Amino acid sequence: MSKIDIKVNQLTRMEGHGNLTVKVSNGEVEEVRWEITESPRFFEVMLRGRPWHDAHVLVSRICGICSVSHQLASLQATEAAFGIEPSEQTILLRKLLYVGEVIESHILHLYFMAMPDFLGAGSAFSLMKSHKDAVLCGARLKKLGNYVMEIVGGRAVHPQAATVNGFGRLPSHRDLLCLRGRLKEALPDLESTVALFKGFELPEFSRETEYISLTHPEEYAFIRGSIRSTDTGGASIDQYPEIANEYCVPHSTAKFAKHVRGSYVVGALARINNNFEQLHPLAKKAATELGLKPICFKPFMNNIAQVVETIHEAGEGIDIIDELLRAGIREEQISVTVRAGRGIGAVEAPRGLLIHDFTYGEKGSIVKANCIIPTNQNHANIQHDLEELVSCNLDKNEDELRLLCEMLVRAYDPCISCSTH
Amino acid sequence: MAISMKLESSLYLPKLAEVIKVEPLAEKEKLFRLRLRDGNRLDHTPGQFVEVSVLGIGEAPISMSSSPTRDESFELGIRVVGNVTRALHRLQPGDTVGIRGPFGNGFPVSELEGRDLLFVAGGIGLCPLRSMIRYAIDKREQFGRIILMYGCREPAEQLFRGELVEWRQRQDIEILESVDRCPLDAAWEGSVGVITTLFPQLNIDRHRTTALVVGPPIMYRYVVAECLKKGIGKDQILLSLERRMKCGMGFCGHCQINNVYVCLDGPVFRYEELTKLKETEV
Amino acid sequence: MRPKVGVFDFTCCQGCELQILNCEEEMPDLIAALDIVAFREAMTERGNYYDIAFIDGACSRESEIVSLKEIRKRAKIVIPIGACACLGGVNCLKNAYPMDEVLKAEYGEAASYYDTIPARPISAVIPVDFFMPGCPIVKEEFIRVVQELLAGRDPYQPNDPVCAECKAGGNVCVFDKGMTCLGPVTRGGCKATCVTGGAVCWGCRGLIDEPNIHAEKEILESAGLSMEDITKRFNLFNVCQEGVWK
Amino acid sequence: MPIVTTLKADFYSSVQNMIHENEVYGVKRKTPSFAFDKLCATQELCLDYDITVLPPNQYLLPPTDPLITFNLSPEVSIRSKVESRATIILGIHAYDLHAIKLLDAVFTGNLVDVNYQARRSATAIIGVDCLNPWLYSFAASMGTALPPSIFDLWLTDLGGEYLIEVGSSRGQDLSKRYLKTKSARKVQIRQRDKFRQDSLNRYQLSLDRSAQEIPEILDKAWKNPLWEELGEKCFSCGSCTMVCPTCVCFDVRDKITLNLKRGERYRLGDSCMFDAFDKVASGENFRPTGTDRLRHRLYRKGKYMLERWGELGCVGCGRCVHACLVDIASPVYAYNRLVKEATQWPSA
Ligand SMILES: Cc1cc2nc3c(=O)[nH]c(=O)nc-3n(C[C@H](O)[C@H](O)[C@H](O)COP(=O)(O)OP(=O)(O)OC[C@H]3O[C@@H](n4cnc5c(N)ncnc54)[C@H](O)[C@@H]3O)c2cc1C
Ligand code: SF4
Ligand code: SF4
Ligand code: SF4
Repeated sequence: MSKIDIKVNQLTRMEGHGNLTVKVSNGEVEEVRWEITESPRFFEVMLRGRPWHDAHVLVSRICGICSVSHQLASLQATEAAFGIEPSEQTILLRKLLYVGEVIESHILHLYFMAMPDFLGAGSAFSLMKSHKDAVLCGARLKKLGNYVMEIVGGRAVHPQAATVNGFGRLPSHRDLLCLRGRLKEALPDLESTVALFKGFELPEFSRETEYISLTHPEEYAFIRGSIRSTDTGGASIDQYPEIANEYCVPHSTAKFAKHVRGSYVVGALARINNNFEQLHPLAKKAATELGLKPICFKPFMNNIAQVVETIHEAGEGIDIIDELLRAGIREEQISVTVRAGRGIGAVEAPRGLLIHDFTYGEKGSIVKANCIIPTNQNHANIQHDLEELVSCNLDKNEDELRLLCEMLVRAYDPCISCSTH
Repeated sequence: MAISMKLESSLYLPKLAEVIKVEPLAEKEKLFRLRLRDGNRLDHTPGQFVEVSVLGIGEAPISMSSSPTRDESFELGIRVVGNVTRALHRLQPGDTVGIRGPFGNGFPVSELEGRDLLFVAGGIGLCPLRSMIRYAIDKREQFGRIILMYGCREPAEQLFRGELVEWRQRQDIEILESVDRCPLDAAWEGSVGVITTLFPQLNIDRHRTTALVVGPPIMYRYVVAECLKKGIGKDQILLSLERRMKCGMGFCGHCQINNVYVCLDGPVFRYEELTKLKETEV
Repeated sequence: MRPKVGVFDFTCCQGCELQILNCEEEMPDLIAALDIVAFREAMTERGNYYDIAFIDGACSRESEIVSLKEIRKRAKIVIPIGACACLGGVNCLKNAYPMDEVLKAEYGEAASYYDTIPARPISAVIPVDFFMPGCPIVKEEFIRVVQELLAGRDPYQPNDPVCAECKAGGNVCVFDKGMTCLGPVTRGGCKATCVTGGAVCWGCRGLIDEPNIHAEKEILESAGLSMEDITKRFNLFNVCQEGVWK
Repeated sequence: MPIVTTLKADFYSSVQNMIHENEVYGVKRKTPSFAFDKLCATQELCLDYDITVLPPNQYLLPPTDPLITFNLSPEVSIRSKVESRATIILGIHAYDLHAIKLLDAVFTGNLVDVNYQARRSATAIIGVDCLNPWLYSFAASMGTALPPSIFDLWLTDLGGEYLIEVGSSRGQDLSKRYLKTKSARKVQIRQRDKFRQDSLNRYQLSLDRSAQEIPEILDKAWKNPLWEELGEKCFSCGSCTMVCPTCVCFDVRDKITLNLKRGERYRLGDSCMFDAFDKVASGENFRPTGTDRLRHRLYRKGKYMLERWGELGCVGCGRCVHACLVDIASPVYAYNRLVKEATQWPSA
């Protein structure tokens, strides 16, 4: 193909607004551009002056899909600033809440955003006819994720129960038993998901880059831990500014980020690359079956990493509930003593490393806030991947190349409204 | 153990009725002729109302417009104001609606026998009154004079124009008509002005006359004052009230005025009763 | 004929669109009943004419004004969904500062690359036919509104304060637990989900038509909140209704 | 009907059996209050409580209650829908039972509401004397602190045991099936009467006149400035009516499936305190202000219901007193103020 002129205005099946431009003439790549047009909302500005008790309510609104991650990052930032250590029960419930979000978010991406590409359709709606079973399986799993968040958090989008140092409402023993049953029942659907994705042919593409995620000595890190890079090893979370190095590019309302190379990756694949050994046995088994092992430099495998993590979280969920039931759910006094200071909260959102950094004044209102969003950290790497993907696929026609590029972007499961918070 | 009973005695269960004819009355009003699917008569008293359902949209209380003296079908004159009435206006002959009732007290028909009837209708108020007017016409010999005072905003808003023509031709009905305003191009022989401007022309025997008044709430105060001026007794001025209404049976509480329920104790009230209610300033 | 439906997003977190996708159980029936011709978050296909356009998100850029006007031209019924679209929502918190300052705070030196205007609800830009508030919208309400539109009636708009459903749902009022709440002046219809879920009412559904603001201020003050606290509280979702508050 | 006793420990194990075989709604802790809820285990039951957040009416008039179902396609058909299941309400206080007596009058009087009636007749009522009344309750002065005789079983806590009065043959059956009883001794009955008498003296709120005088007081109070004074603060939030055991008003709505083939008509709780309760299509609102609505509610409680159904519309539970965030809903406060001011203001 000598001349290619791809311009995708507002990429679909993706959270947020992004454009894609690819220009090739005479077999030479002229331009490859990943552009973010999302309207910025200026959360760091909005956070100024917010009282501690509703900061997490506000930042939750950064993202409808990963509202739990934003809540937990901000709750932990506030707790760190006030020197609060939440109880074991609170941590377990937060993990459980997280199980819901990871399942919901990954399944939403896998079935409703990515799958239509593999089956040559425009949307899961249109797959209702040809692949009804798969769509319904996806819907059931998504509902399960939502159900977990409803039971633990109050509702699926912007759950309300989690507060600084505790939960405003606790699930009952009966709720948890019920939830455990639902997680167990979902195992066959998860197996079908493995089989389904095993059957999809992922584009062959690999590019060596850096993978960054949280890591924790005792667990597959989601809601706590320190930073780890496949290139440079460990770092504490307060070193995040040296890791993320955010910078602006004129064509993107979202910031880009880079570490030791020109770009790095966060997200499911980064976590698996860093913490593979800590995966739940069920998830490890699925990983083997799907041919995923660290270190994997294939961006399309992020889809597979999401399948594996979904299974990990379902398994974890059951274990967490067992632990909660063993100890018995107790009403806890939620006490908060306000003090001035700075606190950093770091979690692994479904799409990767998320950091909230709050500085509080004397009266418990925020004076300064900074949020580092997963997708921001991926933008530069998406750009670099696209450049290489285009240059090694110049034999494809325009439509094929467009689809390939779109699939690549989608594989990152970018959350653009988040990244342009 | 869940028992799900299907009780046919439920007061909330409408009967099915078929639309047999739809006739436009004015821009926002249509007349519907209906018949119960089971072939039974409704057997209502003029002044009573039914709850009409458009299934899936809701129910609305609508006065009977027809007289029980005719065949088993019945008529409802309906103005479009909201959801149920809009849905009703979409109906075609052959369509089905639900009917509960008749509800309410209606006009005290036997008490009215032998008396002169002064009907005062404002706008849509003619719909409920028509039921009594036609009843009186059908049993003409049982009543004294029949006078109809009918006020609308504009000539084009007059309802039942065909029937009005008929009634005007009859010797045994007196008709006084007014419109609030009359566009220059409209043919109009009646008075121009609010309905109360018709009263000076009115000659009645105050002892023999009962006034039956239906119209918008603001009309009542002025019309009642005129009736009183004419010397009609407080207990001989009958008014039909509109209130929000859901069940039609005194359960739902919406139509309550002090301690009376419009659906059970009304909708027809004597002015005398209303003077005792603190919440109606008629 | 199935009505053609478009779902559009502007300045927001897209949680309301996610709520639509969260109608997992009803999805087959929804798809059968509606001809969804535009829904960027979930599909690639796109149509150009809409019987119903659901709009998620506030308006905060000049380019969005243009797109909104275009949608209005192509749609019979326009329904903003969510706090951002109905009220401006949290986005309006930035309106307290001059826009160039806002840009600078976020982008520093690079501020000049970007543009932003004070955030505003959709109804401030184009006429709308109904609104479905909430942050996020309530799934059940979305389904109900669709059902009512399909059945051919104006959707029912709740106008009773959140307290009513809160009390009817058997919640212990948060004022009894030493917390404060915007429930008495906030439009219900959410089954007081935030109180039920362990928090307080933040006012995400906006004010009822005739809120007793004076009384609300009084109870917040007697619960120990300063006027500044009260304003902050109220502003979380309702900056654009600030006039009413003060 | 017999009066018996049972040891508390025995009673609680009987409750366990009752729960096994029946749908039992009992009083549970709901910090910092109590609430009726489905009982799963006997340990959840709290019979020594002061008030529940909501009255047990929800089991007789559920918040949403289907009335009819209909099919629109292929053919139009309508059926009434009545949902009821055999239920036991365990732990009801006397004032709430008085309220049920009023509901009976409303819904099973001249016109019978089958939806209510079906549930009512499927519901067994086991009550308990409230020996430690709630701070906001004024049931003693409303004459509702002792049970009307429409219960199936009635308990009084005598310390180590419950004295149980059997009130109906259904109560008799329940007692036979589940309880281990002995007949009560005279001294125990005397003890109950003393406990009851003591409890009456423990109410902190009370009417300054007898409850029977309320209608008369209200007759002279229509134009009293009190209504305005209170009404101005009203949120029109309906909280006072949502928690009230005698509030019965409802709205009716239709629901239809997405394919427009089937649907349901249901009622749901409404409130005369809502702004649009009396609004009609022409835009007229017959009680447009908080003042009008507040006055209507307190007249309904203190006069209209009595005149129509033979029972006062307020049983003095005190829930609305506490539920109202601006402290204006209290019937006892309003009626007492009117008594005080009766001489100062011209009657209407
Ligand atoms: C005894 C009786 C007899 C009647 N007889 C007749 C008759 O013969 N003919 C006739 O045409 N009408 C009659 N009516 C009036 C008729 O019942 C109403 O017009 C009808 O119920 C309107 O129903 P709807 O569903 O069409 O309107 P709705 O959709 O209920 O409402 C119509 C309008 O009312 C307003 N509205 C409704 N609910 C609310 C709310 N909650 N808050 C704010 N505004 C609201 C809206 O502005 C709306 O446009 C009678 C009424 C009564 C009580
Ligand atoms: S918690 Fe809030 S919404 Fe609920 S009753 Fe109290 S004030 Fe109203
Ligand atoms: S009016 Fe108030 S005190 Fe009286 S019964 Fe109702 S809630 Fe209880
Ligand atoms: S009286 Fe109080 S509880 Fe009742 S509606 Fe008014 S403010 Fe709400």
